[in-house]
Amino acid sequence: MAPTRDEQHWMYRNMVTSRKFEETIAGIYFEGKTPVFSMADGPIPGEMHLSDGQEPVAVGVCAHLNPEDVVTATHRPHHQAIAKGVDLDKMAAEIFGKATGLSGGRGGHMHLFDADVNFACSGIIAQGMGPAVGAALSRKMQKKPGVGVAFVGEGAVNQGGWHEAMNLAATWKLPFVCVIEDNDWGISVSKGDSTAISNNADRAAAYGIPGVRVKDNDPYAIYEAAGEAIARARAGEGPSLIEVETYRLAGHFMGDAEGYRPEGEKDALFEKDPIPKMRAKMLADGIASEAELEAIEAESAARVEAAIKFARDSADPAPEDALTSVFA
Amino acid sequence: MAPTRDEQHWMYRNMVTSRKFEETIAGIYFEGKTPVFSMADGPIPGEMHLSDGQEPVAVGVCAHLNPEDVVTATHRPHHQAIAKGVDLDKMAAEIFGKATGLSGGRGGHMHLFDADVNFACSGIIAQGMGPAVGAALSRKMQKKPGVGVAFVGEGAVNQGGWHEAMNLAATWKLPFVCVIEDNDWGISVSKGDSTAISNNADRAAAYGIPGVRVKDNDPYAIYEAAGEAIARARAGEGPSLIEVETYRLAGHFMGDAEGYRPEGEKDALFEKDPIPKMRAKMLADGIASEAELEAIEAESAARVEAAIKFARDSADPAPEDALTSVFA
Amino acid sequence: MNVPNERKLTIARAMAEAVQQEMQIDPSVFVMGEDIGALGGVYGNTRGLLEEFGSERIRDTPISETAFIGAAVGAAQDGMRPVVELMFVDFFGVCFDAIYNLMAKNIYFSGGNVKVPMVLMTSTGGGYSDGGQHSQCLYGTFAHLPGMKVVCPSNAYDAKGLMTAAMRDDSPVVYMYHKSLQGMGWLATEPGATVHTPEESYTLEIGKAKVAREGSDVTIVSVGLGVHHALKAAEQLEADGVNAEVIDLVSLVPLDRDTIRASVAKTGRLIVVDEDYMSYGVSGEVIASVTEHDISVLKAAPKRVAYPDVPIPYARVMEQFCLPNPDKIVAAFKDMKAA
Amino acid sequence: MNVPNERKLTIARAMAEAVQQEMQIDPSVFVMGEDIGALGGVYGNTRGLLEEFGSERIRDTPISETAFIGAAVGAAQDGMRPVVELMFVDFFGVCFDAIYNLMAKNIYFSGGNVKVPMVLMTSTGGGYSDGGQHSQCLYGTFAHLPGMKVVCPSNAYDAKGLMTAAMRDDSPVVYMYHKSLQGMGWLATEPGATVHTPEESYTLEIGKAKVAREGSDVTIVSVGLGVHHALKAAEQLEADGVNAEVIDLVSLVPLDRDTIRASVAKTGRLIVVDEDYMSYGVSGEVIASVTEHDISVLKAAPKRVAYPDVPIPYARVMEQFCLPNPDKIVAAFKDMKAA
Ligand SMILES: Cc1ncc(C[n+]2csc(CCOP(=O)(O)OP(=O)(O)O)c2C)c(N)n1
Ligand SMILES: Cc1ncc(C[n+]2csc(CCOP(=O)(O)OP(=O)(O)O)c2C)c(N)n1
Ligand SMILES: [Mg+2]
Ligand SMILES: [Mg+2]
Repeated sequence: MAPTRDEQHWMYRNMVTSRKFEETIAGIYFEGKTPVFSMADGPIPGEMHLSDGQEPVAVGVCAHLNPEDVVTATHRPHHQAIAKGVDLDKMAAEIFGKATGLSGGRGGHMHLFDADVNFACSGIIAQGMGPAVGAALSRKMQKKPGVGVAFVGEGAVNQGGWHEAMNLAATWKLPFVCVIEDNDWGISVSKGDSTAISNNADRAAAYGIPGVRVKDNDPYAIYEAAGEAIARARAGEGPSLIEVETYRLAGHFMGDAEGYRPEGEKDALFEKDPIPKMRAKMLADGIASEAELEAIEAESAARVEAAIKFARDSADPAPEDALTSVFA
Repeated sequence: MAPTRDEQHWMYRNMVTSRKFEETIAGIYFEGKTPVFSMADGPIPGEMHLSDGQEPVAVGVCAHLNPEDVVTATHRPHHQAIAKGVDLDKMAAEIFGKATGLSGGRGGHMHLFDADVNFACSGIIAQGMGPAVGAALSRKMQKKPGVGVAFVGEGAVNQGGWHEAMNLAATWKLPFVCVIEDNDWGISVSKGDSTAISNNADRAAAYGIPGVRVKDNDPYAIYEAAGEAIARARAGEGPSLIEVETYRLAGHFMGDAEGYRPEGEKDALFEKDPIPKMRAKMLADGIASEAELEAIEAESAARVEAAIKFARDSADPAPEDALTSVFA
Repeated sequence: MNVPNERKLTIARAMAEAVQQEMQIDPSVFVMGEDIGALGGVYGNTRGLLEEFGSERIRDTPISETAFIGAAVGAAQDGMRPVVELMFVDFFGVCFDAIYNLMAKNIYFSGGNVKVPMVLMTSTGGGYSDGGQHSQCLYGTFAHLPGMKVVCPSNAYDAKGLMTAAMRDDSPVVYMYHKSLQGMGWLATEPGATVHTPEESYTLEIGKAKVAREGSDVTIVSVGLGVHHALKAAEQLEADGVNAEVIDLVSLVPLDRDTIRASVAKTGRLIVVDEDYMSYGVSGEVIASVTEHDISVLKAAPKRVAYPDVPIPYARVMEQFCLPNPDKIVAAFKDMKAA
Repeated sequence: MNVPNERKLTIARAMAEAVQQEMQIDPSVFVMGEDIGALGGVYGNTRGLLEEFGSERIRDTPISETAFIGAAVGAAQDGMRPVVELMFVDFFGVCFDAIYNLMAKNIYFSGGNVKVPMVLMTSTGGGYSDGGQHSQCLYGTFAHLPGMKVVCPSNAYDAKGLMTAAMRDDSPVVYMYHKSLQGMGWLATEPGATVHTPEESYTLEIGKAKVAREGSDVTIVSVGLGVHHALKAAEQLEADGVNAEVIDLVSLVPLDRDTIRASVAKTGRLIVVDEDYMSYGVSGEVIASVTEHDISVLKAAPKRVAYPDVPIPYARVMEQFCLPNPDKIVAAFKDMKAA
């Protein structure tokens, strides 16, 4: 199953938007944090986990999803949020801690919640699993359409909650898909040093469900694997597991010196940057013209710029609003 | 690898001792709890989880262990404690809540600790896993002999802590063995209703280690599987997983009406009682004479009787000693 | 109390009835947990529900508390109203992230864009020699962390009304029920917990304490089983001519500080009774809530009768030595007078 | 304070030095945790150790807190002295059973037949917009549950001595270090935390509070970063002629109630400063510990400056609104005088 022309345009557009968004955020992040890097300062304080390089996973999966489908993401959620259709203005404003943000500044970049498109996050490793499985249960019980998709990192697969949720989804045959973004690192610890086997898709055997590993960050292969898994889920045939080999082009978070990376690793990764690769392929396959791609890129840049402007122009929340929205 | 004549005698002796011990405990447990069953009353208050029927697992595994090896058990620990060589007097006294008990009455039947033979328990499902893995790590780091063995129920395999510990042991190639007692029930929930696959030994694939399922509660087959796993561990080849099909002849705990069991299940189980089966086999194989078996049975009964007498005759702890031994 | 057409229920039965009635009118309510189906809950609070509602809505789970509580959060955010059971509160350590970082915080993190209408019910308490991992109360542990309401009924009337209120609340409610009040035959039940309980559905406002007994000489504040200890102590004190007021907190979050303060303002004396560990818990909070407000009303230093800061021992004599009881409350009052 | 041959260390460096020195003399000490190897700990407290001791003894783990903390318990019972790191205290919810039901209780359950000599070190605190799952203190949560000692240094001198004492203790010690005291370049560090720290190994007795500043008009009790807020408030108050005494608890378990009570007996006034959530936590416990002992010494109702009972918001203005600071302490004192 290959993505249609329109889907490829959509995928490319979202990859570019995500990359552009993060490049812009990265630039702004350092405002107020020089000459000495200080996490607390500047218009965007706190930890910042970028997803540069991992965009293919988000778009390859979300190409199959509707707003009604439920996605849970992690501490590294921007690419997924964008591909799931989270309101970019409100998302940017949230990252700036503004009153117009998705949650009025209460959440921040690790806690993006957009009920309109059923998107949520947790900053605790693997803890998006339960809620996505629960959404799948809810749909099954209500006989309503919709699948639950949890994105996790390869490091999360060694967390107990991951295992429990996989077993629950499989036992109850829920419309659920777990997508593992294997960027080979959990902060500074490599997959090889933390995981007993090299292919987490093999762990599907522990739950009697299909498991697929997608190589080399390929958006087309991701699209295909996700398409099958999501179709299976929609057809009531139960959950699936997908692991994607992807690349973290940046540090774990901004400010990470990455001293733990073997020499040359980063350079090799940059050569595999998925965005120019997809661009070249679309051109080569005649799926898009140079002009179309440039238009997509310009539109994406404009979209991001507008969102950032919205965020910058928005007011800070009232400090005392910290005390509201604790209960519904 | 078959058990030697001596080992078979040892196995039979420990099975009989465990059964006799639990039958005696079961009788005493109802003292003071009639006509209305009241858990708080009598010489043995609190929950009581018996292991009748599961003795083959304990003896088949512990036949390969020395006092220096480390075993962690669960809320259902008597058969394992006995097979591991826990002091029976002190264990009985602990169950009676006496000052002479293993921990002076602080622990009770779910918290049997005997440092002399490296035996410990936890009443929280799957939480014996970490400590057994940690003991294995300790031996590896200290270059001292000894393996860590964790016994868990089949219900525990769906607990996150189980998964984490398996991965840790496999990643670090520790001298560790996990033995699953599959009695098909976690209280009232059957394995089929809680576990996505029927054979938990298949979950070994998630950790790249050997996994074996032993059928029909067979002490000889358990002995063989455990022997291989423990030899592997001792040889520095890493952990293994064993699941044993076993039978819980009693309720989950004493007082359990077992209304959830399908009709006839219990009767069928009693016909498969492993103790008469092993007895018959030893006789048929010429491994033991009727007189030898009777002697073992009489000695076991006497041993149990002495332990119970020791427990009954011991003094209660001083109430205020509840406040001691919080810190080392 | 004698009521015409008295209809005494145990707390277990009252809880099950509240859930049953709500499930009849609200299809989004369902129950998940270990042994809540065929077994009807280890503490009887889902008995009969499987027969009426079937195994889709009365859903036995694997022993996977993180997964099913996390799933309840996801289902709650998706329009369902799950009632989940953590069989013993002591087990919170295997799944607390799903409780305090997801269930309790997702409303806030979303700025109110998602609701998390779920009930987490869990059993508390010891006194029957179940050892240190099956006898704790942990009231303070749950009440300390923001984002969840925490209730704890002392009798069947409150139990039913609180459960119905909890299921209708759009925020997460932790519903802590004490095993010794539950009315299971095999666990001695405090008779005072089994009271008249109307058949029809009703709610109790979450966050309101109750004056369980009026008095003028000392205020005894407690929750759950402790309320019954307090009432018994009050009777003993009455024989000595002392008139004790007993406050049943009913809800730990929100905490009804006004009711506590008003009572102490009247009596001038405060004893807090708590089966949870003494330090950094309920007893300290209640005392601080009174004293930070106004120390001038106090005629004597407040006292606590709480569980000492030790793990819960198995042996009966040791456990009973540690537990609060009416005699200890009376003794605390006498100390207070003597001081 | 000016010391000859002053040797100022950050807390991070002091912690690492303590571990390094102990590992040099005791082969049973080792370190386990996430990113404690090549990265040297997210908060720098294991920096340099991998190079000296290698990856067997400085052991990066999978993201499996339940497994590796549980494993530390097993290793500790087997003769090792593990130092394990829970990267952020906020993550306790995924592994608390291993902490409070195993680590904290196995000595008791065994009647003292096993020892559990391990240190669980974990970072606390907010103030840098890390959001509601990465900014908590949870002091009260840990201190409430029996069986573990809980310490929290406010400066490098104490940090080193406490760490060495913790590693030599045969009981489990939870070592909570505040991120804003740590001395990482990328997190603003309170300068008062970086103090003279002797090179040679030494221990600090666990369970003793310190008088961080002597005074006669009011006692301000705090722990960790709060001690520095208190010291700053004391300076502001001094300008108004008010002489504040500051108590640094250093250890939450055991809690040195005598030192607190002696100070309040002298000053007659008590303010507790706590970055943990207000209710059912440290602030209530300290107030109750004083008032249950003797209310006659109090000239005014005690006050608390604590984190409100809400999840921690991301936006800077909101977070700062919630956090304790010197101005709030001064205001609390003024309220107290006005009342
Ligand atoms: C339970 C828990 N443990 C540790 C952390 C700290 N932490 C944040 S991100 C991270 C690495 C996650 O690795 P992975 O799952 O592979 O995701 P990636 O960062 O590579 O996207 C860790 C350990 C956490 N947030 N939650
Ligand atoms: C984390 C946790 N959840 C639930 C329980 C309650 N519980 C005690 S025993 C048990 C069933 C265990 O089943 P299994 O692991 O198969 O062991 P078995 O009882 O069959 O020996 C349960 C759910 C517990 N002790 N710990
Ligand atoms: Mg990763
Ligand atoms: Mg079982």
